[in-house]
Amino acid sequence: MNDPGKEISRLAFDERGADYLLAVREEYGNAGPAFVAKGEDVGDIRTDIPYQLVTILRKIYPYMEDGKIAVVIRRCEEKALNELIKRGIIDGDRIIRIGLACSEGQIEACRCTDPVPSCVDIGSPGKGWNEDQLSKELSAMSSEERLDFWVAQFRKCNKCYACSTNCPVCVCDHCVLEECTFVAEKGIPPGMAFHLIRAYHLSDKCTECGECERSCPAHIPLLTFRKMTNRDMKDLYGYESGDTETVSPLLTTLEGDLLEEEED
Amino acid sequence: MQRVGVFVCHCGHNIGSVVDVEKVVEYAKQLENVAVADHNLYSCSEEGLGSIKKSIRENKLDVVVVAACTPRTHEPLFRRACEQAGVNKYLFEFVNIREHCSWIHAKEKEAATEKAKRLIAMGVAKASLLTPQKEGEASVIPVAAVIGGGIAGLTAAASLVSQGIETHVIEKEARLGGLLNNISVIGPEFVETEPLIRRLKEDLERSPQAHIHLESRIVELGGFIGNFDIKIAEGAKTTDFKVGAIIVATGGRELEPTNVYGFGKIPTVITQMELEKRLAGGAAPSSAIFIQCVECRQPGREYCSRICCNVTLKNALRIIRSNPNARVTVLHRDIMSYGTTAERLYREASESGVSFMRYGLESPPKISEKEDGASVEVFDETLNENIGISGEIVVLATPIISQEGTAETAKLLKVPADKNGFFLEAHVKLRPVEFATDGVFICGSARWPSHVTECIAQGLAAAAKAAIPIRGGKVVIEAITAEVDVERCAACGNCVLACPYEAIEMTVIDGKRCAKVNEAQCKGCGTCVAACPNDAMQQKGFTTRQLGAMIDALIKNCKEEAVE
Amino acid sequence: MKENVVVIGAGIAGIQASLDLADMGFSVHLIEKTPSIGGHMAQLDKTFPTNDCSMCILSPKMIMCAEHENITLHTYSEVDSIAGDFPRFKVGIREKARYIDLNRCTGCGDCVAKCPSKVPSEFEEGLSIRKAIYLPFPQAVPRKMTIDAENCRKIKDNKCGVCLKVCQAGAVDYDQKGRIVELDAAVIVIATGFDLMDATALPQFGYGICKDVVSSMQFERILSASGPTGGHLVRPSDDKEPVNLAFVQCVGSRDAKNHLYCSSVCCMYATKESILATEHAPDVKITIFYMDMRAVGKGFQEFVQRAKKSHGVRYVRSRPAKVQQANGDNGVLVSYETPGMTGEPVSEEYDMLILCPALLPSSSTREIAKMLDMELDDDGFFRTPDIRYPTDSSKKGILICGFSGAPMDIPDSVSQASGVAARTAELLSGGDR
Amino acid sequence: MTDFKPSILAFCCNWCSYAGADLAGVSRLQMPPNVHVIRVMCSASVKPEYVIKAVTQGIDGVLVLGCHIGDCHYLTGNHRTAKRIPLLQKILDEAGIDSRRIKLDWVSAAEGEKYQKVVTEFVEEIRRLGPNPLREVRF
Amino acid sequence: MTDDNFEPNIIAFTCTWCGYPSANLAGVNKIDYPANVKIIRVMCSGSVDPAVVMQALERGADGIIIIGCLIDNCHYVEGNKNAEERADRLKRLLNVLGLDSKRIRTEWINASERVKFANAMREFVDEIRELGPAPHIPAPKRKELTSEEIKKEISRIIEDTGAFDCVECGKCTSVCPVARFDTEFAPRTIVLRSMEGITDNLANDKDIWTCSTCEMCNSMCPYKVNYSGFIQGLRGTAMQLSNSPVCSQGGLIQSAIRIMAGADLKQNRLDWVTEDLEIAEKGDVFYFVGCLPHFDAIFADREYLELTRTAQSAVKLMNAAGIKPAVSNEERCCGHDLVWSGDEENFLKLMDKNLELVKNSGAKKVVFTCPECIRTFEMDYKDFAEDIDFEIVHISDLLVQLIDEGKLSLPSMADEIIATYHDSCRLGRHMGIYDSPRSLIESAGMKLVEMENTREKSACCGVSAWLSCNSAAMRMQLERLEEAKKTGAEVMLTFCPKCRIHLSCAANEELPFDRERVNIITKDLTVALAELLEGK
Repeated sequence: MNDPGKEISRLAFDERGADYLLAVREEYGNAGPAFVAKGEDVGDIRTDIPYQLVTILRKIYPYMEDGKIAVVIRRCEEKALNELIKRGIIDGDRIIRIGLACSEGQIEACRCTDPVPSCVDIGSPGKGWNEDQLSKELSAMSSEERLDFWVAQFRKCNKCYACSTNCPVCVCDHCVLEECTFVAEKGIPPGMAFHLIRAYHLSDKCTECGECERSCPAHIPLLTFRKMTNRDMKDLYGYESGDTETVSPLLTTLEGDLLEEEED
Repeated sequence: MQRVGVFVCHCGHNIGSVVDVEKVVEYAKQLENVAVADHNLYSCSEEGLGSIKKSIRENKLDVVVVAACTPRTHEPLFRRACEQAGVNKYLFEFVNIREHCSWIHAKEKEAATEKAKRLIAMGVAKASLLTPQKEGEASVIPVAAVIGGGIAGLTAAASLVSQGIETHVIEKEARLGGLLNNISVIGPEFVETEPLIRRLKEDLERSPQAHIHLESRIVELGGFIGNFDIKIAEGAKTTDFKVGAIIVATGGRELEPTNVYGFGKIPTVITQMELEKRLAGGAAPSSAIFIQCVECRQPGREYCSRICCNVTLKNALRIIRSNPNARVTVLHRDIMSYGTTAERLYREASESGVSFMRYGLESPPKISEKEDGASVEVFDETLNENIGISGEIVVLATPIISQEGTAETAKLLKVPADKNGFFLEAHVKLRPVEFATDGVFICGSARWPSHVTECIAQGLAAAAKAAIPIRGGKVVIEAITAEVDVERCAACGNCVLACPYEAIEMTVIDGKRCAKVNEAQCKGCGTCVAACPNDAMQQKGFTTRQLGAMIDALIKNCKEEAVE
Repeated sequence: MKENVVVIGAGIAGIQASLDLADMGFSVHLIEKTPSIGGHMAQLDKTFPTNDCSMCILSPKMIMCAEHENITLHTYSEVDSIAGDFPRFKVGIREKARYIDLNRCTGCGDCVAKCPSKVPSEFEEGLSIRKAIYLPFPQAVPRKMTIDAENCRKIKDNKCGVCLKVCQAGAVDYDQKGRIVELDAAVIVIATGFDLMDATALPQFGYGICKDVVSSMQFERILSASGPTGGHLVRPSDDKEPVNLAFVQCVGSRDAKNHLYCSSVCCMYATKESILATEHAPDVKITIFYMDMRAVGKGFQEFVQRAKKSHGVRYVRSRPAKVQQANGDNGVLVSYETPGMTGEPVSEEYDMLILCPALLPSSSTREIAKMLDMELDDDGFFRTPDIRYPTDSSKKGILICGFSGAPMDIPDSVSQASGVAARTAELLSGGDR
Repeated sequence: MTDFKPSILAFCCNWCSYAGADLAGVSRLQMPPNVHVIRVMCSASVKPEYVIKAVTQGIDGVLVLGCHIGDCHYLTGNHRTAKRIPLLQKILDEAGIDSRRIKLDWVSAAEGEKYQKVVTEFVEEIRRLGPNPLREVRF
Repeated sequence: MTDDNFEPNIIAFTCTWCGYPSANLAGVNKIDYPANVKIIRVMCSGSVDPAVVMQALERGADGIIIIGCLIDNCHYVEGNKNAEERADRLKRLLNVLGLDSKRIRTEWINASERVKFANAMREFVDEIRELGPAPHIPAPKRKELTSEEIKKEISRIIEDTGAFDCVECGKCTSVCPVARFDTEFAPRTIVLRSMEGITDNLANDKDIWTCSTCEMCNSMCPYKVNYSGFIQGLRGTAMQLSNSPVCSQGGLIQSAIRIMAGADLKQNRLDWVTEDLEIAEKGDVFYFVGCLPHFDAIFADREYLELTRTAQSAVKLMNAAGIKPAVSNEERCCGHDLVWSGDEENFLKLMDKNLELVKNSGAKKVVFTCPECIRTFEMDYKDFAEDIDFEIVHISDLLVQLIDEGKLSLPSMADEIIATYHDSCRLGRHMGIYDSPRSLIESAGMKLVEMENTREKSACCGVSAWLSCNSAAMRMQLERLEEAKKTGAEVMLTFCPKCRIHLSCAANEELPFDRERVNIITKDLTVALAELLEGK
């Protein structure tokens, strides 16, 4: 592919009438999110560095009263965006999506199972992994071993909140984990409650973009935990986050599938 | 910090005999924020309440914790006492150490005392975080609705109308009267039913206040006490109207026996209703056998349907009166003719030749068909012999069972029904004609099989209970509704979808998207609180910090215990 | 101006009627013969079928009654005269002298401790004593003392006077006189309830002859934690815990020589008392002699099944004819015919016997009926001529509820009491049908 | 170990399971004294965060008791509970906390015996599972 | 008055050891004797039951001769002595009945004295021919009742006695003195069986006869079922189905009563009237004596009973109060025992005769000492007859009235004796007379000690109408005597001759325990009061 940046800016501004473009750009040797207005120089756009642009989009969106914004989004970001649209936090019409298919290496890094965006504009679609190796091992373990594993992992956490800050779907400004209502120990590490509450909150939102794992300085395999929780959600209610219609099963009634009264 | 007063009750014997009340009071004294701890023999008595009020004033208490019986009976009583002593009635916490401790751990006094301490510690933890609340008020629409046009419903409606209250009667059949339409005379004084129903119907038809809806069913029902809106399907069209109170008088129906005693196979085996028709036509048989307790007072349907004995006595006497040398036999397991007139009916029946034979549950009568009727063989317990009797007809006294469609009505009205399908009243002894849900009342056989006189009495009672809020004009709403902390709300929309009553909507308050609760519609269930990820939604009286504190108190207690 | 309604009798029916009438906005005058409202329900320990503690569900209503701004209590008072007719009755209430200043008395009880003269307590059915100055029961409403003139040495023969000295509140006033209060009332509600038949009229049951034969109300008091034995199940003759005890039903009821009617509630309270007895004394064995086990209300059959299955209560369908003293002066010998097959006379020995006497219309029912020449039916209950109005008596404007109309249990009394409120509203809103 | 006294938290909804617990009390149904009831208006108001907080800080078992489906005083409140608690159990399981420490059940106002059965069986289950492993784990 | 071709019908009871062989020898030796004699062989003359003799007379025999061994060499030691003694008592009874005592004869003949046998026969036949025929009472006709008629009859009885009201509560059985000892008998079951229409076993139901009709059950029944009336009715119907009772004394008294009902006899009932007693043919007050003389005859072996003294005392007391009571020799048995054993037909005959008697005497008041007689007049006569216009009063009420009116004053007893009073069921529960006997005892200066079961609860003497005498009756009698003894009283007073007979019968028996426990004498209250007059 010749310079992806050009292609992206063409698609965004010329073809799809965006007023702004949000993409990852490399400047002076380090890559970061760039917010380019129409007509400005797009610069050296990198498509091989995994960066959660939807989180940035969510943060700047309230301040952009008008204008359409184009975003370079991979499949997981597209799903995260859908979750935000579904909750009315972002108005879908103002967003123009530029689909980026993940490279093999990236798919492997994220052990991603669903790497191809709905419309592929850049990059060639690769094949998703079917199973995350660690979660397979974990589910083979007995619950004591699993507990020891996670206690060991969570003991490394020093409550820097990187995971929740960078997470596209973690929308609360005042996160309940910052107070001691539920996370009792004030000290570091914050104890199991911190992570379990976060897992529960994200159970109907997380799109497995892996940003939390990537941004965790203690390298706690948070993505694995997210994947296991999402698999539970799928087993229990056949729900996968990432589309703009299905309401989270935690909020709906039992509808048809009434829990048959366990006759004891 | 809040000055908390803890009052532990002996409840006479019930708590005092299991929980060491003095030790619990000592423990409560050293709990955080507890200014004073005391105990008395009967806190719910005037003397008990008096001592609590005195202690509130003397020790200038902010919050009161009472450890006694279940809050479901005495919470209003103690809240009013706190109010009278100058403490906001919501700065009060009830700890149940009777039904949830002394009564269920009667044999483990030591463990029960420890548990009482922990429960009180949790109660005090929550009490310290309680904040004063103010009750809401709602106006009451001066209109009542009566569901069911049987004798109970008609009496209630007639009474409401004659008190000047506009009333809708909703009857699913094409004519009013319910069960009494196919019963011509009722015991024990053999009163004609037709004039009774006709007079009640005329009272209603004459009055402009009464609206009778025949062949109509409720399809939708919403709102709450004082402001119910009802949509009914009346024949083809649907009408809806708003009412302040609802009286359920859907009545009961006679059980069709299912292949027992040859019913359905032997033509001469009939039910009481069938007999009523025949007797109304004047055709009295020359001999009859009544079998009581058919398909009831047995495993599967344990209850006694209260009225079938008296119906049998009445019908037996009608047979004898119209055909003096008729031979009537009643096979029974107990004759339930309680009261004055019913017992005299029983005497008169036995004096005019009706013979009563007692059979056991394990040895029911055996029926075999004969050409001119049926013959019954029964093992008479007293004579210890099998006795054969023959009768032109065999009448099965089957019980009154719940009206069909009770489940739907219950769901519509959001009121409970027991395992037999009869509605569950608020308190079996002291609030027999009210539901736990405010503004909804119950009378007649829908609550429990009742004689006509009892249905009428309950109809009047339900009318009185419905008239109270309507005459009062306003109704007080419990202050346990949800409220949003606009600052914290991230407008994630969870609460809007979670609320069973759609009482929450997303709005914009000074530029910020956030959720808003419609206080009048919110019933205070707290579903939204649990759906809210970041504690923006709180339920008055059950805030996350209060319940969190209770959990902390338990955790702290268990840790201490583990250390011991 | 709120119309006045006079309610005579402050048992559960009178209390409920007053509360509903007051909630409807009528001004209620509740007249009670004894010093405290509550009636017989206050004497009960528990109520069937849920075994709720009776006082726990009654005292809130008593307190609401005392505090309701539309209700005026006239306790220790009787109806002196009733004149006029609906809707302008003239009611004379004779408030008997209590010799206590109600505003000052706090019910502290110091006087009771010092009072020398002991009297058998009516509330405890004679099982324990009260003093001449007394509070009928701990949860009494109003919580004020009363001096019983016949037994007070000071009032009778001008001796003693210790209660005056002891009372810090200065509430004792020996020369207080009773007074007649005249009031006009639009409607009169009669809720005079029942009296327990005196079982000494049936000597064959040994009541008053054998010490260990008690009435059901006495047994209720024995079971009650605030009762004479503090809730310990002991028998009167030697205060020992009985090993086997028996209930006899229909004593005086369903009896052509005494009262033909069935008092409706004895089957159920006997079952309740037997369940309670097994709780107080786990290894007691209980027999109930009955005619028909009339468990007709909600949850009643299950209640009886529970008594049979998990409390081991033995139900014998037979009516004992003779009760004699067993050996010495405790325990009794009960002779009855074994039901069913054998059918031979048997006499068994029981440590304690509980009689369930007939529940009669109360003496005040008769007095008021005479005063207003109202019709009574042949069992002595008020006649209710029109089936459409079960709470209307034979005189217009005079309504009845509870046991004075017919034998019934607490829920039915409460329903009728509310029914009275509806009828009052109907009568007074002119829309009478 | 025999003298392990489990500490158990129970959330009971005011209209059904709390009333069922009262009925169990009124009927004097004896049960082990390790269960501490917190009265909430509806089982749906029980935040999973409470359960996580309790379990992660040493409480041996949490019972959530609501009205039978269809009986809920607030219509479909208990439907949400019926969705949340199973997911919560799975998450805890993933983290290695035995999901049998959390139990969801329905007890109506008339089911004193069922309340006794649920409580007694749950205490036995927790006793079998042993103390909550997170008690000693010091973070 | 014998018509000339009357051939007497003679029965000869011959004992096997002497009587019968002597007859054989007479036969062998062809010594003839009149053919009227029919010989019945018995083992011993002592085994001849007086009741059999009486029934023979009733059914058609004109004379009975009992032939036993010579005195002192009876094969069974004393058989013949007993026979002699019984024959005497029987003769006395016949005399009172107005049948000539010569109709019964005993002969002691050695086995070889064949001539003596034949002569005795011939002599006896002539003598009886001289006397003429004895009155023959035909056996009562049995109406053939179909089961439908029985059912109708029984439901009529149920209707009259209110038995429909029975709620099977068991009070009657639990107080029934008979049921306590005889587990087969349960009043409730009898009522229920008839109510259920089970009447097929009525023909051979023995239970209905064991009821002592003491009406303890009536007093206890909460629904006022007249149980004894029910049994009376059932017994009447049972008799129709030839279900006859086993009577005590072998039915001797029943057949004597039937004779009184059927035959017009020249009775000598007034032998007890001594000179000092003033009685009259007619008068305002008629004293109905009852069968005291007959019982004195039958129970002559129990001298201390002295039943006729009651009659004498009654007249003495009345004379002392200035009353000359009319007493009639034509008096018949009041019929109590027949009405209670279901023989309604003969009962009505007796009733008519007695009512006729009272009407002829012009009496406005009939006085009774015997509780059974007064009960029969008060209840059964008034039930069956309409025209009863005279007042029926018991001696106790009469005496109390006389004392109140000052017409009679009884000196009180010198040394006070302790006495207890037995309420006979007929006087007490049936008639409700409890207080006058007691006030009489008190005014007589005796110290009255009440038994534990007294007044309505008074225990029964076990037998009524000579029907239910069995082991249960025996235990009842012993229990009653023991109860009386326990009160420490020296004497048990009562008005009922039957109670005294039955209680005395118990006292004679071999007792399995120390006799002292039941050793108390019974005395008739009328006699005791009369003795006061004589300063005893």
